[in-house]
Amino acid sequence: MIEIQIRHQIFTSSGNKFLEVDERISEGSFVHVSGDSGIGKTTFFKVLSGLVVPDFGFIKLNDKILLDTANKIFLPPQKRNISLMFQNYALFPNMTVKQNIAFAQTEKDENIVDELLEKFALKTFENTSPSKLSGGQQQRVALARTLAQNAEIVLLDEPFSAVDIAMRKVMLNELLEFNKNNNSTFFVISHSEEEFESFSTYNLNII
Amino acid sequence: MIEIQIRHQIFTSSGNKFLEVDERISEGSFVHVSGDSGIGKTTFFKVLSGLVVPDFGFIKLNDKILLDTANKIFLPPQKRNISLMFQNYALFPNMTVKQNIAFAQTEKDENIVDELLEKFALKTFENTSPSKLSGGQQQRVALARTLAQNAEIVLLDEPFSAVDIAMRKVMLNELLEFNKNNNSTFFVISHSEEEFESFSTYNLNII
Amino acid sequence: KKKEPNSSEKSTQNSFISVAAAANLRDVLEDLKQIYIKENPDKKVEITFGSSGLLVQQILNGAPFDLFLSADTQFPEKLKSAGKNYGNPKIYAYGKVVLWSLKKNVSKGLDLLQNLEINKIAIANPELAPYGKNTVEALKKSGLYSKIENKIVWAENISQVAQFASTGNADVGFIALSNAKNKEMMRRGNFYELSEKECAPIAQSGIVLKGKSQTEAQDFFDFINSEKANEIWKRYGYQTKISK
Amino acid sequence: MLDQDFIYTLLLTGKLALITTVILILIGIPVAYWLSYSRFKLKFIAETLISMPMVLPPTVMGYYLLVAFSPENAFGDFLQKYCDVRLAFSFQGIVIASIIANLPFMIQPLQNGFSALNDDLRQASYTMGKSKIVTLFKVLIPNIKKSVITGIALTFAHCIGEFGIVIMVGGNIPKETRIASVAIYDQVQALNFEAANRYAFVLFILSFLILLLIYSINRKTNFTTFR
Amino acid sequence: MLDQDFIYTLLLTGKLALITTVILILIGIPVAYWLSYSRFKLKFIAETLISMPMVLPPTVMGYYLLVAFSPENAFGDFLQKYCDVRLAFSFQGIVIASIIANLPFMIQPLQNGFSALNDDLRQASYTMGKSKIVTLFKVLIPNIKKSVITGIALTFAHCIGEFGIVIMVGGNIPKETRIASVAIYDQVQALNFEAANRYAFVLFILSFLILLLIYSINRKTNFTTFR
Ligand SMILES: Nc1ncnc2c1ncn2[C@@H]1O[C@H](COP(=O)(O)OP(=O)(O)OP(=O)(O)O)[C@@H](O)[C@H]1O
Ligand SMILES: Nc1ncnc2c1ncn2[C@@H]1O[C@H](COP(=O)(O)OP(=O)(O)OP(=O)(O)O)[C@@H](O)[C@H]1O
Ligand SMILES: [Mg+2]
Ligand SMILES: [Mg+2]
Repeated sequence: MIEIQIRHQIFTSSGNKFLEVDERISEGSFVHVSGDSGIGKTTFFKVLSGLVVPDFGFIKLNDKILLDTANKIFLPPQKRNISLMFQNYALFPNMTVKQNIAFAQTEKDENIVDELLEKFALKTFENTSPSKLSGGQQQRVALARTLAQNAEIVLLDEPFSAVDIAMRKVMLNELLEFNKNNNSTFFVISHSEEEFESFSTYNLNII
Repeated sequence: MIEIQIRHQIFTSSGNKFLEVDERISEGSFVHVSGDSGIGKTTFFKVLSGLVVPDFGFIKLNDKILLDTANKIFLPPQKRNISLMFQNYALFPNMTVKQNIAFAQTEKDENIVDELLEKFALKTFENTSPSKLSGGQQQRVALARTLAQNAEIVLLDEPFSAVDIAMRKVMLNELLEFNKNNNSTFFVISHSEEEFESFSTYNLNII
Repeated sequence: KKKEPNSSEKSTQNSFISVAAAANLRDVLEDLKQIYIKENPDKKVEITFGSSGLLVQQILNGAPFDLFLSADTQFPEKLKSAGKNYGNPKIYAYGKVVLWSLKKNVSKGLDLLQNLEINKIAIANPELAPYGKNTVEALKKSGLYSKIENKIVWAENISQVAQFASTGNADVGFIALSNAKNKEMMRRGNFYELSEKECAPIAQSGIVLKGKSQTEAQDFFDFINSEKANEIWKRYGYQTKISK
Repeated sequence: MLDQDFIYTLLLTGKLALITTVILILIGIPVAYWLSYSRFKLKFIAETLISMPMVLPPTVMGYYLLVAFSPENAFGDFLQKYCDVRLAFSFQGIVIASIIANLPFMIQPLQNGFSALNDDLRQASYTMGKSKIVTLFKVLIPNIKKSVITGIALTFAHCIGEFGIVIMVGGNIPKETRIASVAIYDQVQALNFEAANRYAFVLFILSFLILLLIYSINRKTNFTTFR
Repeated sequence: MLDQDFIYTLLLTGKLALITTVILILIGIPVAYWLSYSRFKLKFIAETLISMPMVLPPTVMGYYLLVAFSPENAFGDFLQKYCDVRLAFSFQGIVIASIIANLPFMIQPLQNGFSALNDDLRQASYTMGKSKIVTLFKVLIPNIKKSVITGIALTFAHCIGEFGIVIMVGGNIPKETRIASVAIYDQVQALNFEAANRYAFVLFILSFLILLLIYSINRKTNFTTFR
């Protein structure tokens, strides 16, 4: 069970507003996160992963308290076992595609890296610098890297925005399979609601 | 009439390949550019705007030759009057949202800037640095900036990938209106084909 | 006082004398200059201090100096052979070498150097500084040199020796009597003056250089060598004559 | 506490540092721009050459400049005869010496700044029809502000402290080439340690305040949310 | 063409430059890291202080170090009594002097590099469970390679040429503290121009080659497609 309570002031198009989330989500869920542009979806992810400390927050993953602002508990990002795919990918320019993916692994396993490269049609680029890839290719590397981390909670910030429809299907299936096999919880921000309706087990609409 | 002939070697997932385009497009068209991820759509835009010199290329806009590799004619980007919205936005961090938009104008007109800010729901952020905006907000700034330039040819590289469906409609309508009023030619890369089918006057599928 | 002539005016205004002098002459020359100016209110004297070697470089490359006062006798000869001179080199003073220490009592003389408590002995580089050269010769003559050779630290010039010794980094140092008579050096430590027999005094010569103010420079140089100036030289630890 | 002479000396030092820094910005920006954006294969040789003024002892570097400026020499002679400038022992001379000595301190940070900048910004500006000059001043330079400040601070500070090359080329002429570092050096040489301390203290405090001002321009921190 | 003495001198110079550069990287990286990522409001004061060794003439700076190292002084006395090190006139002493003199040349470029880096990279590495140390060495430093190279080159070059502070602290003891720049300076002082030229030429060429090597690591150009 994942318990999330957040209250954090942000500045949006309609002035100051509170990003408020209060949810209990069972482990292994596939959560579709939606909401208007600028409403605080990315901020929500950054709070979950520990990159932003909210004004008030309580996050509990099973018995582990990740955040409890009232009691000044703050687990740093390194200790949360939550992976995050950045909206702008944040690929490491000093590493090749393959190294980027391998770097994310907590337990090194080259087979898994190869498998991911294969599935996301990145094999040809494995030794290329991510800065030399097209937008969609970079997005696939970022997704593969996030999955390679094999974290308990996986946060994906618009993972399909730059890929074509065929590839999107492939990636989505990959996610679902991963979700099932590893019993990890997925939170996915996406603007194409329809796509997710069929299989998301939970809808989190931020308003 | 816009005449485009390009042949340029690129490196894709399936090895080396030629990006080949040979089209004649009438002015004022709304061209939907599609194609697989990594096929060369962004490269095609960079060739049009003069940021990449192709192995072979001939581009003519009415009577003006923009590029003719055979005769070593190469009009630099500054002289082409083609605006380009970058896939990663390329907003200027040293300028506010408003300054970014105003900078693109060839003829300064603050009213137009204000209008764009209003239409894209950016008014609240006009004095904010783009680095402090959400992904979707940044994308809207980038689009507003590209329109503000009021160029003969407008190239938009996935302009709606990060915004929600409601905002997407607003932006699309804005584009169409602009396209009609200014008789400028639009090339738009997008993965959501359906959205464009109804009103694009031309489909350019890169293979 | 308000309007100082700049370099272009110098050539036209003949009462302006530009002197290049070895750095260790600073205090004594400032004094001599004051007296000279009091007697000749129409004259202007401007002194640039520096290491003799560097000043010679500058003169050889066209520096607009009228008089050069060296810390040795070789450099003025060099200028003469380069044809930069107006007059001939002339010895204006002799310097004496002293053994100086911040903490150790040096009144007993050179024998102290063999003492085990003395670890570092600062001496000016004999290839560059005449004081260093004469010091080394003196130490060799007394037979001490080979015994203390490994304790020596070489400095660029006697000023640096004084800095090494006065900060206590070198236990003792060989400097000029004129250095030792400096107010701050007097306050800090004690010194032993080497007799003429122990160490030959260092002849320092000067030379008037060719130029628009050569006659005025000669006048100032004559003043420096005059009886009247003798007193001042002595006060600052220089001799004007030596026993032959 | 300070004599009039030393105040003149400080003013001269400030003038030298200011002029050198300003001229070096004017030289440094185009050179660094070229080093960053040119596709010339051998530009790492140019980068190396720019650092070379540093490897020679400043006085020795100064000596070579002195020889070059000497009226005994073709170049110095030409300057004196036809342009009526005498570089050795003049303020112009020490400005030139100081520019050469400080070349790497301005150019290196600027070049680093340009190179670290995402090239898309430059390209975006070009597609907006902006010339290279407009792009340089409105887009590139404002985005490497930190590098510009580093370049200014390093050049300024080094200009204040480095006197070897200046003393060699300029001698030590009051109000013309006698800068504060030379005056302090003189006092130390003459074993007037108290005067040297006093001068050094004043120079130190003044430089500290000026550098503080330069760096404080840059103060705002970029990392607001993340702890 | 070169006497044995000068070869020893060159070797000693190389040793000093190498040791200084290595130690300064070890000091510079954590300091620059702190300056870039700390949210301490007054860190611009620290930035200013780091530049301060530059504003005092090197010889004068050296004089103050002599005072600090003196056995008459608490610090120097402590070192001599309890650690049996005497800093003045020793190789250790000139290494320390040289580190202080070169502090800004290493730290400033590194700090610039860190600051220019997109902070997302650091954050991404943290969410992957990587510690700050791993992030520093695997993500941050490799991405500011250009800044590291600039820092190394500036430090190295300045270390070769700057002798004022070294000579002051170390004297001029063959094989112990006599570095090449001092030897050249001495030759110029003694008006041995030919020897000075010969030495300077050799030093210049060797430094040029080393710097060329350092800069060539950085050679690959980032702008391939755009003309
Ligand atoms: N800077 C670069 N240097 C070298 N190769 C590049 C560079 N940018 C892109 N490429 C390669 O050129 C090919 C075409 O890239 P391009 O960005 O044009 O694709 P695209 O059609 O825009 O793809 P997407 O939909 O993923 O953005 C890609 O396979 C990519 O690997
Ligand atoms: N680095 C930042 N500093 C200050 N404010 C920020 C920063 N990033 C985002 N914001 C503000 O916080 C609000 C929420 O941003 P967030 O990125 O969480 O939105 P989002 O829901 O992810 O939007 P989008 O769908 O457009 O990506 C926005 O209104 C934005 O202006
Ligand atoms: Mg977002
Ligand atoms: Mg693309």
